Amino acid sequence: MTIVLEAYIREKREKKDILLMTHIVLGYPSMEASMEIVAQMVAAGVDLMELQIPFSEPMADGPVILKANQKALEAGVRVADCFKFAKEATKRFEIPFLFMTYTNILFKYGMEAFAGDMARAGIKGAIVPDLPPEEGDAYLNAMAEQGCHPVYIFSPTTTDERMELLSGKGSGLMYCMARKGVTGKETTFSHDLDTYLDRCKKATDLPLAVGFGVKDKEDVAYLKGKADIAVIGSQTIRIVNEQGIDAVGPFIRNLQ
Amino acid sequence: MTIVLEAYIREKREKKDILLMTHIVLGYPSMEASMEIVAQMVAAGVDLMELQIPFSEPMADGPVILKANQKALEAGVRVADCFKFAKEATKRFEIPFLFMTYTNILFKYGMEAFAGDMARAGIKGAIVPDLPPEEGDAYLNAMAEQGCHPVYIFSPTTTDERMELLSGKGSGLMYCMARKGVTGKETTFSHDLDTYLDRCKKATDLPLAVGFGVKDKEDVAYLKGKADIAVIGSQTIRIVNEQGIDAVGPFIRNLQ
Amino acid sequence: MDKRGYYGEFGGAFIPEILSATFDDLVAHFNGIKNDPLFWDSYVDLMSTYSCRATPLTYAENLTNHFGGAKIYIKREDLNHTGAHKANNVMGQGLLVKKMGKTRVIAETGAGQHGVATATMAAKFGFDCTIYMGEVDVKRQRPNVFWMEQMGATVIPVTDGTRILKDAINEAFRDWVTNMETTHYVLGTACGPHPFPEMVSYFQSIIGKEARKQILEREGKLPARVYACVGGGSNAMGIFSGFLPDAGVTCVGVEAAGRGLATGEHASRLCTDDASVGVAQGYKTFFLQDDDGQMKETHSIAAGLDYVGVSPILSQLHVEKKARFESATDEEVIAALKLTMQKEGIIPALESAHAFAGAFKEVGNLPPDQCIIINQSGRGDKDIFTVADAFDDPQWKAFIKEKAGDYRA
Amino acid sequence: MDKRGYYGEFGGAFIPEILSATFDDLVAHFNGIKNDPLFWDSYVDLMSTYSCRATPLTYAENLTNHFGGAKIYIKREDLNHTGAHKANNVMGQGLLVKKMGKTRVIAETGAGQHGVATATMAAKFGFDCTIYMGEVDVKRQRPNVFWMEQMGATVIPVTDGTRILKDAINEAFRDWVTNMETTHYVLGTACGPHPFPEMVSYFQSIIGKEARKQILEREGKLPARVYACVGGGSNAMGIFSGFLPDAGVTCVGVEAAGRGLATGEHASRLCTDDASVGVAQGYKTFFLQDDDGQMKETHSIAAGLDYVGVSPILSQLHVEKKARFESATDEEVIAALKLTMQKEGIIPALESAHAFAGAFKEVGNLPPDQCIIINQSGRGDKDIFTVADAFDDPQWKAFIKEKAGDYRA
Ligand SMILES: Cc1ncc(COP(=O)(O)O)c(C=O)c1O
Ligand SMILES: Cc1ncc(COP(=O)(O)O)c(C=O)c1O
Repeated sequence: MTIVLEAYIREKREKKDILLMTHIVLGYPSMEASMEIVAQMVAAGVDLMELQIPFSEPMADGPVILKANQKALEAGVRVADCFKFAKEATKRFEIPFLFMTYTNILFKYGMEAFAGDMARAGIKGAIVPDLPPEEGDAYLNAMAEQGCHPVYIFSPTTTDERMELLSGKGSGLMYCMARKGVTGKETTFSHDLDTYLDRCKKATDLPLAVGFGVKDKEDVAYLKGKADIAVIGSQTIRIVNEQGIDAVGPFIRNLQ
Repeated sequence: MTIVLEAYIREKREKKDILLMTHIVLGYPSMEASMEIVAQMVAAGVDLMELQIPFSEPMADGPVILKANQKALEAGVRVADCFKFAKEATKRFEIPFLFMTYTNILFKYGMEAFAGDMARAGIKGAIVPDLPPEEGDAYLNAMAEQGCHPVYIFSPTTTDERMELLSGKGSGLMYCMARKGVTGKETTFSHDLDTYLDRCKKATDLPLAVGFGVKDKEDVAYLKGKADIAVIGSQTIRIVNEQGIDAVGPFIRNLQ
Repeated sequence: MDKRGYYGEFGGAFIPEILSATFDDLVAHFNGIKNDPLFWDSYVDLMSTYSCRATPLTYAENLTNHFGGAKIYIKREDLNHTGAHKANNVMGQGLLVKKMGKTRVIAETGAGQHGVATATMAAKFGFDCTIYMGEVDVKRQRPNVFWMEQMGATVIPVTDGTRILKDAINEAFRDWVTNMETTHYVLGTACGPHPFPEMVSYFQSIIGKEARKQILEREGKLPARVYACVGGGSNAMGIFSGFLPDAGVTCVGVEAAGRGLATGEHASRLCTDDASVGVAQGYKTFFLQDDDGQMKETHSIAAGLDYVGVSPILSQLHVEKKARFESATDEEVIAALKLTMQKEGIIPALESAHAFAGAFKEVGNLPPDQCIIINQSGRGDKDIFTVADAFDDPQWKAFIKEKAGDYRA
Repeated sequence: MDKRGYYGEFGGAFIPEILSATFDDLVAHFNGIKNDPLFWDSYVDLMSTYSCRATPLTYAENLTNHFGGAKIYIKREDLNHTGAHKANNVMGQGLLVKKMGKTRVIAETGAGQHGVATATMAAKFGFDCTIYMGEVDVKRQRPNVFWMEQMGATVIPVTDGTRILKDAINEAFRDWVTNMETTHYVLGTACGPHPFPEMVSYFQSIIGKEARKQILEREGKLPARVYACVGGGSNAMGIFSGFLPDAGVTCVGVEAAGRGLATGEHASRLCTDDASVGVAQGYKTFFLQDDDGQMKETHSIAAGLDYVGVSPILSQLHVEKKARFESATDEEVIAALKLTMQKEGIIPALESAHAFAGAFKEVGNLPPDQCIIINQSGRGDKDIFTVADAFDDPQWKAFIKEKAGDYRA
C-alpha cells in the first residue's frame, strides 16, 4: 500500500501540470466549518489535503496556523474528535488525506494505536515536523505496519546526504519547504528556489510537494514543471478569517 | 567683666529661689514678634534670655526649635539682622542676654569679629552646643578678649573629670542638660536628676542653669534649691505656636 | 545528527528539519569546547573578571540557630553579575557563539533574568539581541524588560498560548528557524533539544564545582543535602552535578507548588503524578499535560519556575531515585523569603526562595553536626513588584499610585 | 577626647557634649581594631563569605575601543552584596558594634544604598535598626525603603530642612544623643566627626588594596588615573587610598554638576568656588553654604551625591593637590550610563556613572599603553525609577499607570 499515494499523484499529474494540496486546522473555526471547508476544497478541485490535529505548542507554525491551533483547542477539540472527523471526511470525499501534527499527539496516543486508528480512519499518511527520522523508529515501525505514509520534509538547509536519508525513510511524497522559517510568511520565488528544487529532485524519486508561502495563482504557476504539488497552507485560513468559509471554493478555483 | 554675669545671677538669687532663663529663635515667627516676645518675657520677670541665631543644621535641637530655625531662615533672617536685634534688645531691656547658635555661624563670621560685634551689641555670652572645648581655642581666645562668657554644657553622661575641664573653660554659668536627647522632649524629674545635679554642683563654682524639658510651674518648683536657673526653651515656642504671642507673658508669670 | 543526548528515556532532539544542520554545527562546536582544555579556563577567567566567581558560600548562622538542625550554607549565585546563575550559562554560550562566528543571539525569558543576562552578554560581545518573553511575564517583570531594552536588546512580548515561558520558547524557535545562519538561540535552562540540556548543565556545573570545594574547605566534609529550586532545572543541575557522585549527599530539587498541589494550580512535574512523559519544545521529559498531550496552564508566584517541562536529566535522576523532588507553595515561599531577609539580610529571588522553603521544612530534623547547602540561584530585588504585591504592602501601592499620578499630569 | 582627626585644617569633632563619652568609646574601640592584626582578617573573611570580595576588576574592552585611548578597567563594587561599596563600611562597623556590645544601629541614607546595607547588616548581626531618610529621597528611592523595611528596619522619613541626605544625618544625630548607650550610629560616608572619616576610609580601603593588586597582576603596571564619584567621599577614599602614595597615579574625584555648575543647581564642593570652608554635622570641610554659613540646597540626579559637605580627607587632598576634582552634569551622566550599558552590559548606579562620565571625557587623550581604573561604586538597577524618568521611557510609565490602576481597583 505504500505506493498507493505515489501512484495516485503520478496518475493525477498526467492530467494536471501541478496538483494542489491544502491544509486546514481541524476544529477551526469549528468542526462543522472544517467539514464545510473540506467539501468546498474538494469541489473546487483540490487533489490532496493535510488535516492538522491541533497542538498547544505548534513550534514550526507561524502566527496564522498557531492561532488556529489555539482557537481550536479553546473550543475543546480533542484528538478523538479529529479521528472522527477523519473517518467521515475520508468516507465522503475521494481525495487522499494526510494528518499533520506534532510528535506529542502521537506519543501520548501511543505510536501503534495512532497509526492503527489512522489507517482505520482512511488517512493515508502523516507529516510530523518535530519528529526527525533519528527520533522516529517507533513511529516508522508503526506507520509501516499500518501501511501509512510517513511524510518527511526537505528544507533549503538540508544537505544532499541528508536528503537521501530522508528520502529513504519517507514515502508517499516529499514535502519541500520553499524557504526557511515558519508557515505563513512571504516567500520569494526565485532562482535559489529552482536550484534547491533541482537538488530535491535529484535526491528522491518521491513526488515533490512545495509549501511555505504559496498563496496565489502566480506562485502556483511558478511551481509548474518544478514540483508535483503546490501546498496552500496559511493562505486558506486567512481567506476564511477575512472572507468567510464560502470564499474558499472560489479562491481554490482561481489558483489553477 | 567675666564675673559680671555671675555677679548678676548671685545678686538676683538672693531675692529669688530660682531664676528663669528663656530661649527664643530670632526671627520666629518674625523679627517684630521676637522683640514683642522679649518685651513680654522681661515684663513677666524673666531673669536672663538666650537668643538663638537660626542655623540651617541645628543638630542638637528637637522638632520645635528645629522648625522655628527653618521658618526664620525661610523668612530671610540673616546673621546681621540678629546682631541688630541684639543691639536693640540690650538697649531696651535690663536683663542679660546670651547668644545661642552653632559653630558655623561664628566660624563664617570670623571668631574675632563675632565676639567683637557680640560685645558691642551688649550680649553677655554665648552657648554653642557643637563647639566643645577641644575645638574651641580660637573661640575661647576671642571671647576672652571681648570679655564675653563662653557658656559650656554639662550632660548626664559627662564624667566628673570632664566636668572640671568644662568648668575651667567656661564662665558666666554652667548649662546642665536635664537629660539626654535633644531639646523639646519630656523630661522626668527624678532622683537620678538630683544625683546628677549634685555632681554638677561639686564640679563647678559657676551658677547652674538646668534646661531640656522644663516646661511648667511644677518643673520649676522641683528645681528650686537644686539649681540657680530654670531654662524654658521649646515650651515658649509651643505657647506662641498654639496660643499666640500674647500668651507668653501670662505663661511666664504662672511659672514663678 | 548523531548523538541525541538521551538520559534513560528522556531527552533527544525533536527538531524541525530546517534546524538539523544548525544543531549538527552546534553539537560539533560544543564537543569542540568540551574537549579543549583551554576553553574551561577561558570561561572561568571571564566569569571571575566580568562576574564575581567564585561566588561565596555563606554560612547562615541565624537561620541555623533558628531551626536548630544541620548547619545551613547558602551558595550565593545571587551575587553574579545580573543577579542570578543565568549569567553562567549565558556567558558560556556567548563564548561559543563567538567561536561559531554568529552575530545575533535570541533567547526566551520567563522571570526576565535570563533575558537580562542574555542582553548583557550580547552587549559585551557585540551581538544583536532579541528576547522573547510571554506577555504575562513582561507585565510582572517590567523592570527587567526596561534593562534589557536599555542594553540594546529588542524585547518581543509573546501574545500566543498561555503567554508565559513555554510560549516564549516556541517563539524563539520560530525566529531561529528563520535566521539560523546568523543567529544562535541561547536557551536559558537545561531543557530543549540536545545538546542544550547537556550544554547548559556543563556551564552551570561551575556552581557545583565551587560549592564542593568550598564546603570541604569550610566544614571538612560533604553536605548531607543540597537544595535547589527547579524551573527548567539549570541551577539544580549546576549545583547537583558537584555532588551526584557522592553517595552520602542527597540532592533535593524543589518545585513550585503554586496555590497548592491539590488545586492543580502549580508547576510541579516531578514530585506529583500530575505530569506525564511527553515530547514538546524539542525534547522528551515529564510535562504537565492532558491526556491528549496538550500542555496545561501552570502557576507559580515565581515566573522562572512557571514552566510545563523540566530538564530531561532531572527526569532521569528522578526515575532512578538519584535525586529527590519536593515542592513549596507560594505561601511557604513568601514565608521563607521573609525569614531569610530578617535573619540573614539576604534577599533570595522568588525562584530561589523555593529552595529555602524546601530546606526549612527538613533542616530541623538533621543533626547539628551535619550541614546542608541551599543554592540561592538569584537575588530578589528584581521581584519587587511581585514581592510587594505578595506582601500586600500599602506604602508601595501608595508610591505607585503617586508615581502614576505624576505621569498622568 | 584626644585625637581629633585633623587633615590639614579639615576634620575635627564638633560634637554636642552629650556625645563626648560615646565618641571616646568609639575612638578607643576603633583604635583597638586598627591595632589588632586579626581584626582585618576577620573583616576580609566576612566580606569574602557574605559579600563577594575580592570584587572583580573588569576590563572594558568595548569602551576602550570606543574611546581609543588608555585601557579602561572597572572595579566592580556593584557586585557586593546589597549592590554597592556601602556594604564594606557597614559590615566593618557591624563587627565594631559587636565588640562595643551595643544592640541597636541607626543610619542616615540618601540613595538608600547605605540604608539597605545597614538594614542588611543589622539583620545579619541581630541588631535593632532605624534608618533616617530625607522625605525627598524616600520618594525617589522607594524600592530601597521597601527592602529595608522587609529586613526588619524602621525607616523614618525626615521632613525637616531640605529633606535629603544632610537632614537625615542631623536626624540620626538627634536619635543618637538620646540613645547612645544602646545605639551606634553607622555613618555611611567618610564625613562627620572624627573618627568617622578615618574609620569609613579604613573599611573602604579594601577596594584600593584589591584594585592595586589586581591591576598589577593584569597589566604589570599601575594605572595612569583612578576615577571615583564623590558624594561624601567614601568610595573615592576607598579606591584612592590604594594609589595615593604612587606619584605616577592621578586620583580623580568626580562630583555632581547637576543641571550645570553655572546654574548653581549642583553638588560640587571641591571643583568649584561655590563652596567654602565651614563647620557642620560635626566636622570642618568645604560646604555649599551662603555667606552666613547657612547650607544651600544642592541638586544631583544621583541621590547619593546630593550632599552639601565632603570628606575632610578629600578636602585636604584637594588643597594639597594630591587629588584632582572634576564634575559631570546629570545629562553627561545619563549619556555615560547608556553607553556603558550598551557597550559592556554593565549598569552603573547613577552615582557611579559620574565616575564613568568623568573618565570618558579624558580617557581618549591618554595613550593606549596606559590604563585607568573607574570605581563602579554600585549597581544601577536600584535606580530604575530615576533612570526610567531620566530616559523618559513611555513603556515604563504605561506600566506604572497600569499597576496603579490595579491597586485602585
Ligand atoms: C533566579 C532564578 N532561579 C531559578 C530559575 C529557574 O530556572 P532553572 O531551573 O533553570 O534554574 C530562574 C529562571 O528564570 C531564575 O531566574
Ligand atoms: C552607589 C553609590 N555610590 C556613591 C555614593 C556616594 O557616597 P560616597 O561618596 O561616600 O562613596 C553613594 C551614596 O549613597 C552610592 O549609593
